[in-house]
Amino acid sequence: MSTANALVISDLNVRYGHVQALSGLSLSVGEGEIVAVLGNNGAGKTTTLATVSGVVRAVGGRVTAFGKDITNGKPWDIVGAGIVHVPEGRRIFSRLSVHENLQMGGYLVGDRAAIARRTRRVYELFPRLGERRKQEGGTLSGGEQQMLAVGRALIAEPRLMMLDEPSMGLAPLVVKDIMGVIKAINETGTSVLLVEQNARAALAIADRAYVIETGTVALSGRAADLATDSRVVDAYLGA
Amino acid sequence: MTAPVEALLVVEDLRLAFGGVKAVDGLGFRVMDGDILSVIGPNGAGKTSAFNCISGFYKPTGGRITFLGQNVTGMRPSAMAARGISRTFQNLRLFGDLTVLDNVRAGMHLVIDQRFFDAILRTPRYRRGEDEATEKAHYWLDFVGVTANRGAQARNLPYGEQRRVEIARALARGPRLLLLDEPAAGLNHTEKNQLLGLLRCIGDLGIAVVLIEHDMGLVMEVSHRVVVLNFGREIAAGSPAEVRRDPAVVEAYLGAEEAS
Amino acid sequence: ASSSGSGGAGSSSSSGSSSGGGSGGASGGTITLGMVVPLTGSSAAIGPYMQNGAQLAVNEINAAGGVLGKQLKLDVQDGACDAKSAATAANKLVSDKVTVSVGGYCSGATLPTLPIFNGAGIPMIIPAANSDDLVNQKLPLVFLINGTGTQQAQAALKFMTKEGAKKVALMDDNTSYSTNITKNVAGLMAKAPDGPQQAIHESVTAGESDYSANVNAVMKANPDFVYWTGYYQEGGLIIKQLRQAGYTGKIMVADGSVDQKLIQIAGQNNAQGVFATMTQTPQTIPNGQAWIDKYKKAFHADPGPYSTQAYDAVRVAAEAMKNANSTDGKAIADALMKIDGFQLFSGPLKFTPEHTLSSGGFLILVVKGDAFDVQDQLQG
Amino acid sequence: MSPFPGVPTEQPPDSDPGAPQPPASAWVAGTETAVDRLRPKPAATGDNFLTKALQNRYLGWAALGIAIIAPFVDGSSFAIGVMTNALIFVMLAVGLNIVVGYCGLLDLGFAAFYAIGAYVSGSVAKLLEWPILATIPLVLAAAIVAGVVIGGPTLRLRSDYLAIVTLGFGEIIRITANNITVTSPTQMPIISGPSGIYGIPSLSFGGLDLGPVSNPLGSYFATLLIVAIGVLIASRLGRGKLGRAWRFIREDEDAAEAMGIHTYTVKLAAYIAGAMFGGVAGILWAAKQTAVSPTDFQFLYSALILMAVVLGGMGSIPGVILGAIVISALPDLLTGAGAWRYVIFGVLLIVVMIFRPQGLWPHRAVERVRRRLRSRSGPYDAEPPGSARPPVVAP
Amino acid sequence: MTQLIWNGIFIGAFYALVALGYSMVYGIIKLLNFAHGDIYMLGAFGGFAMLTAFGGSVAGGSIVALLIVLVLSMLGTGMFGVVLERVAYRPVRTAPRLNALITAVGASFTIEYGTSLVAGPNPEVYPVQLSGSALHVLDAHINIQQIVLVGIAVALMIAMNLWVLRTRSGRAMRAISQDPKACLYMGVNVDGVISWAFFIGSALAGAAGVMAGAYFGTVNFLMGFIIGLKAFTAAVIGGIGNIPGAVLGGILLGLLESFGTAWLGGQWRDVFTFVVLILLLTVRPTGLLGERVTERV
Ligand SMILES: Nc1ncnc2c1ncn2[C@@H]1O[C@H](COP(=O)(O)OP(=O)(O)OP(=O)(O)O)[C@@H](O)[C@H]1O
Ligand SMILES: Nc1ncnc2c1ncn2[C@@H]1O[C@H](COP(=O)(O)OP(=O)(O)OP(=O)(O)O)[C@@H](O)[C@H]1O
Ligand SMILES: [Mg+2]
Ligand SMILES: [Mg+2]
Repeated sequence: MSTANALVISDLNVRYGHVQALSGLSLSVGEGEIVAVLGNNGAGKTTTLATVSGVVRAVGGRVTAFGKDITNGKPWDIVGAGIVHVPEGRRIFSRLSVHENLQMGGYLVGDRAAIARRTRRVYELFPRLGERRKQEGGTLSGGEQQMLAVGRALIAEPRLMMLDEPSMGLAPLVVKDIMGVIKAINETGTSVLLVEQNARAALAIADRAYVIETGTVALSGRAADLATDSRVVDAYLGA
Repeated sequence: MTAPVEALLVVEDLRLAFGGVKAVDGLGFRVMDGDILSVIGPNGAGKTSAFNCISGFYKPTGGRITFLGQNVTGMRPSAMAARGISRTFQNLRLFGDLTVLDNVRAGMHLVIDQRFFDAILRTPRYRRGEDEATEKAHYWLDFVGVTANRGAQARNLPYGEQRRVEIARALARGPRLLLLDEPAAGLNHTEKNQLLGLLRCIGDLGIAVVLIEHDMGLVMEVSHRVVVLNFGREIAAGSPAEVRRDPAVVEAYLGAEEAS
Repeated sequence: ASSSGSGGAGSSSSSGSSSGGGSGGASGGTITLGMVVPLTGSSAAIGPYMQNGAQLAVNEINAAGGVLGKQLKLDVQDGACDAKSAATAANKLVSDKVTVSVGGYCSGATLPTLPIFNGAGIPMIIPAANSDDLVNQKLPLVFLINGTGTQQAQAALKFMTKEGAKKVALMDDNTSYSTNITKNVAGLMAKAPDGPQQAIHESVTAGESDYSANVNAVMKANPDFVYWTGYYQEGGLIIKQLRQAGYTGKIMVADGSVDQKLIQIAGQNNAQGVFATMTQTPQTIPNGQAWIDKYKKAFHADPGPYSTQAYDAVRVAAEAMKNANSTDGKAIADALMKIDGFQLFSGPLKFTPEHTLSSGGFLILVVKGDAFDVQDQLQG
Repeated sequence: MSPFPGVPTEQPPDSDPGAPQPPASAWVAGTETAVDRLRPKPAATGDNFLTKALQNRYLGWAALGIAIIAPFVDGSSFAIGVMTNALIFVMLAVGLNIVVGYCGLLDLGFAAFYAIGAYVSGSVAKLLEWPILATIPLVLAAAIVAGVVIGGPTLRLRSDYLAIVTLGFGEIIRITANNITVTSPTQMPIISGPSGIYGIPSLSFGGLDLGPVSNPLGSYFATLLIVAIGVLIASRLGRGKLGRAWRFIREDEDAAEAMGIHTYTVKLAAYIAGAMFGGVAGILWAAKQTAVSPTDFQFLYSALILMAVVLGGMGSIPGVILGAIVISALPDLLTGAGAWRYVIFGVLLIVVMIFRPQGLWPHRAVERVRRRLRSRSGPYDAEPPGSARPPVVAP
Repeated sequence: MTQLIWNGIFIGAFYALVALGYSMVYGIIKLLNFAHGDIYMLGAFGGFAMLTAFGGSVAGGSIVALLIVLVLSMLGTGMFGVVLERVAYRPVRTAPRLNALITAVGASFTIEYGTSLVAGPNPEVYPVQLSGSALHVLDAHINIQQIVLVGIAVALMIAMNLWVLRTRSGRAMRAISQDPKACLYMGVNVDGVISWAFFIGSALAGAAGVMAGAYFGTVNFLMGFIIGLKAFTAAVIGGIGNIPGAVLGGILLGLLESFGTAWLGGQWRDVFTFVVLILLLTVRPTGLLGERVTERV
């Protein structure tokens, strides 16, 4: 494992009005690593990713990506720096076709040929999308939309990919596929920060993992260790 | 071909096409009183679409839906609801700006006995109706275990609580048949367990439940019967144990791992 | 019904009234004249012309010692050519205890002010609105010193007949001022079957730029005379577009269109020879230029539509008060009825029993070069 | 046994009825849906003094008290005129609030109903020499018909398309009014095209003259009485079953439909109810002005009424009343400012919308949870209240 | 008949030009921009001010001068639109939609009466006017400058449509209209793109204003009001948010007015148009080209 860090979050504080969503959260993703983040509803997982993306403002702390301080940077600059976020709830452009949705993923990629190549690869990865390339995103089934959301992020060929609950609403087989895809992407050198409710699936592919509770890291360690930690098993995996 | 009397819902040869896409393609199944039936299948198999037909949101392009012995094919959603079909949505559809209590009162729209002038004149019937609605709303919220402030706006509730409110809202109508579309999505392990208990309780009330779900743990635990769809058609049906062993299901949906 | 300010303990006094509480607003050495004119809204351009005209008369009368030993004062409120604003403005003037109202421009906005002034015992001398509807209700204190629609229509028909018009296209902008004239012309023409006849009656929507559809409809009817009774802005456009569409017949406009801008908008070429039905203006009477110069000197602007009528309204009000030797509304109204031969721009004043001018004093102007010139005094 | 193992079915004892219930599990901490995060949030409703004061239930009576005392503070005809205008505008805004605020239907042609009310009452009262209040039943009937005619075919449209249809309807009514001339059998002009109707009788009641000029106080109080009744009805309508159904539709039409609400009928009901308020406001207007003309009902007025609703706070009766008073009285009071008046007015609108997006006096979003009406036990020990089984509407 | 059609097309081209910007702004942030017509008016006044400042010197080479003025006015109104968005609309972007509508009405008042304060309430006459000879085509009077104006409108329409459908930023605009937040995750500079949309929409309105001033010859501070409503109507007829729809809607509206006047007389014209519009919408609830929204539940 390389020593350089793709992402370092230190002592992050975020609040929504009166609600303190993150309080002193710190975590890091090494280059080439898959890091899983687990946590209850409302623990602050989504907020963490959104703050890295620059969509939510931090009131304290620092976010560093590939050695550069990106705290409260402009979202487009952050995407430009190679950090791509597959948001919670998929956020497909409902009136754009599947194909156009994928093109949007390559918004900051100047090279048309590269976009075309990567789009083809996404269609190979998710043949269902290939069949539906003309269909409007909003009319896809829940699972199809999730595939599209992941596919869209792939077009940008990010250096760091952050996924927020990518397995939500997916059939078991597809969960397996998606996890496989994430692993595969990772193997091409992309670092991954993976937020999941499906802890079992996430821990299976992750190198390390964090458990977040009420806006701060409660547990962290190697994925394999956490998968057998009794606290994690009780709360997130079940017997 | 006549349906046995006990069948609450009979779906026969249901078809729904969007342009070229055949979302539902000759689906048939039936739900008995007190049944907990799970509908599973790959993404895009047509599960939600079938629900939408049954609850009246889509007009089927073919086939027949019989509820309580009556042909209800193609009726509008409110008519379906009036006949006793309640549903929840795959993506939460709470009335976010309104209070939790109001959300549940929405479910009681058909039950509250109140006329136009009752509200204006504040008649005793109005007061009685309102009090009863509040009381029932609390009852159902207790039933599903909502612990948050019920006077608060629904959107300010945690996700899991919102899921429960949505179920309470659907129950408040006093349905004969409850359609739940992926109620466990986004819930964590503990919450899923709680949901499991809730589903059983609903079954105990004598309300038939049809459940779309991708979480096999939940499906296997709670369902009496399972119907498996692919490409808008049934590819298998039976008890959870039977379905889980069915090679077609394993291949199309579960994968070798889940089946074991 | 003249219980003005019955609940009026502590009225909200403003610009107009001074603090002393004498009856009829004639206290503290001033008599206040009220004026509701549009200062905002679609007719915002007209208000200042009228205000200045009235102010000029006030200045002159005050310089000559005022009325009944008191100075005149003008209280102008914005009616915005809108019923709600106009009613509010009228109420404001009533609260300000004005003695006479010398305003009123859009008929629609003026109608609801009539009962307010009349009920408060304040005589109205309406300078600019001309719809017959204003005097239809026969309110005792309401007087009109502008020629009425009927009178203008008569003048128009007289001139059309003179010009040998056969087929007349009537065009209005669907406001009450404008339709009042066209409807009257149409009625008169129907009664005289051997005179000019109506070929088409076309209404346009004010405030637009393109009237080619209306022009086209008019052209279809193949008229030899077009009479436009709306305002100058649309009038200019219509003249231009008529000519562009190849219309070669005669065109006449009503008093609301008599403005230099009409010629500019239509283009001098197109406007040449356009007639207008109009009351006397400074340009058409002897020593009129002197009046224009006075106006220019006082306000550094040219007089515009209804400047003269507003000027006259103030003078008539002063004259009536002087004759009545009172500021009581009823007395002023009686004095108004008795006036005979007081010289206005439009000629000697004499009210009919309907409270309108006995003679409208209309004449015909024609566009020559970049200005209107007298074509026909229509005497006899 | 509890439906959710691990969560006690018994709520914490309700010793403190009004208080928010203490979180029972860790995830109460979350306050937002995981799905839809882009929706605008109301500002945190801190329970500060002002908020509490504004939610006092006696406030309505206080407002009525102020309205009753006001003419004795300034009884000039100007002040009474401005106040009467404001009252009529309140009636309009409260009516439009049913359509826009409660039900969420964008209506840009509300002045049409105002016009119908004014024209029907004005012409009938003038022609038949009826007291103008006697035309109320006729006006209500006309408003209902108009509401059905325009709402019937178009209420299925989505918001902006509905907006243009209503705008068009408003213009159709205005232009038609502009183009019609009606004369009585005795040759008295009743409706005179662009000049509209004049000589309309003022308010009167059983021989009591309530004209704005002859009896300004009487006219004001009569208007106040009618508007107050209207406000009361509108606010009560907003609370019952129908009022809730409107709000459900505004929030999410599909979900409302799934609850068994026949959304189309309920929307039509909102439209008709709004129309009736507009119609009655028209009567008051005709009686106050004694002369109405088509220009009184231009698009601008529809826009102004809508502004009153939004500015005050959609769906909030006190807010809408405040908004109506501001929108109606502000231009009247700014008359001294000349052409600046609309510049000031425009800038004020923008500023309020930016700094107070939910309106001057927004609808209270939260509900006070009152003491339970009956003692309650776990769902499994007791039947659902009121019925042996969950009630099912017989098919 | 030919004349009726041509008249309709000609005025329709103006409506279309204004509707284009209207639809574009609507398309991206769902704002019914009631101030759009006033930007048209500002364009006309801007042109008037410049031509007056140049004085009579331009009277001779008027076409060139007009073109320069046109471009400058477009720049000016475009910038104005950007500033307006920044100051008045951006702060209410996340508020309920009606807020933005009210803000727009407020902006409209402010612009109209601000102009009236600066330039006076009187109509002004354009110092340079287009004048050309009339052609007779199939029985209709057609001016050269009419053809030029229609040509410009059509060219702008085609360019815009291509731009929105084919280019990256056009696609971004459509994406923003559906989910601005998701666009942030794609790396789209959302504020920037919205500013662009306002720039282009306002520039088009400004262009229409100058052309109207030069062709019709007169400008006044309320001239934007009616055309703003017409543009809104046109945009809706065509399917609001849809670029070719706006043009089609504009032309159709022009034709409806032309025929309505011919058949029923000018005073019933708008009744005719609106009745047809309402009938049309009951049959096609999303306008001529507006796609039907199949919303999933
Ligand atoms: N309005 C529509 N227009 C076009 N195609 C549609 C529409 N609605 C659904 N579909 C298609 O119909 C198919 C069935 O969709 P449906 O939502 O019923 O799937 P599902 O079984 O619920 O899947 P998931 O488990 O992913 O939610 C999908 O391929 C979807 O793309
Ligand atoms: N826009 C917002 N306004 C107010 N509070 C918010 C907002 N977004 C999130 N929160 C609050 O911030 C906290 C963290 O929320 P976040 O969405 O990050 O949790 P999460 O771990 O992603 O939960 P989930 O598993 O439900 O997705 C929660 O308490 C949530 O209620
Ligand atoms: Mg989350
Ligand atoms: Mg589904």
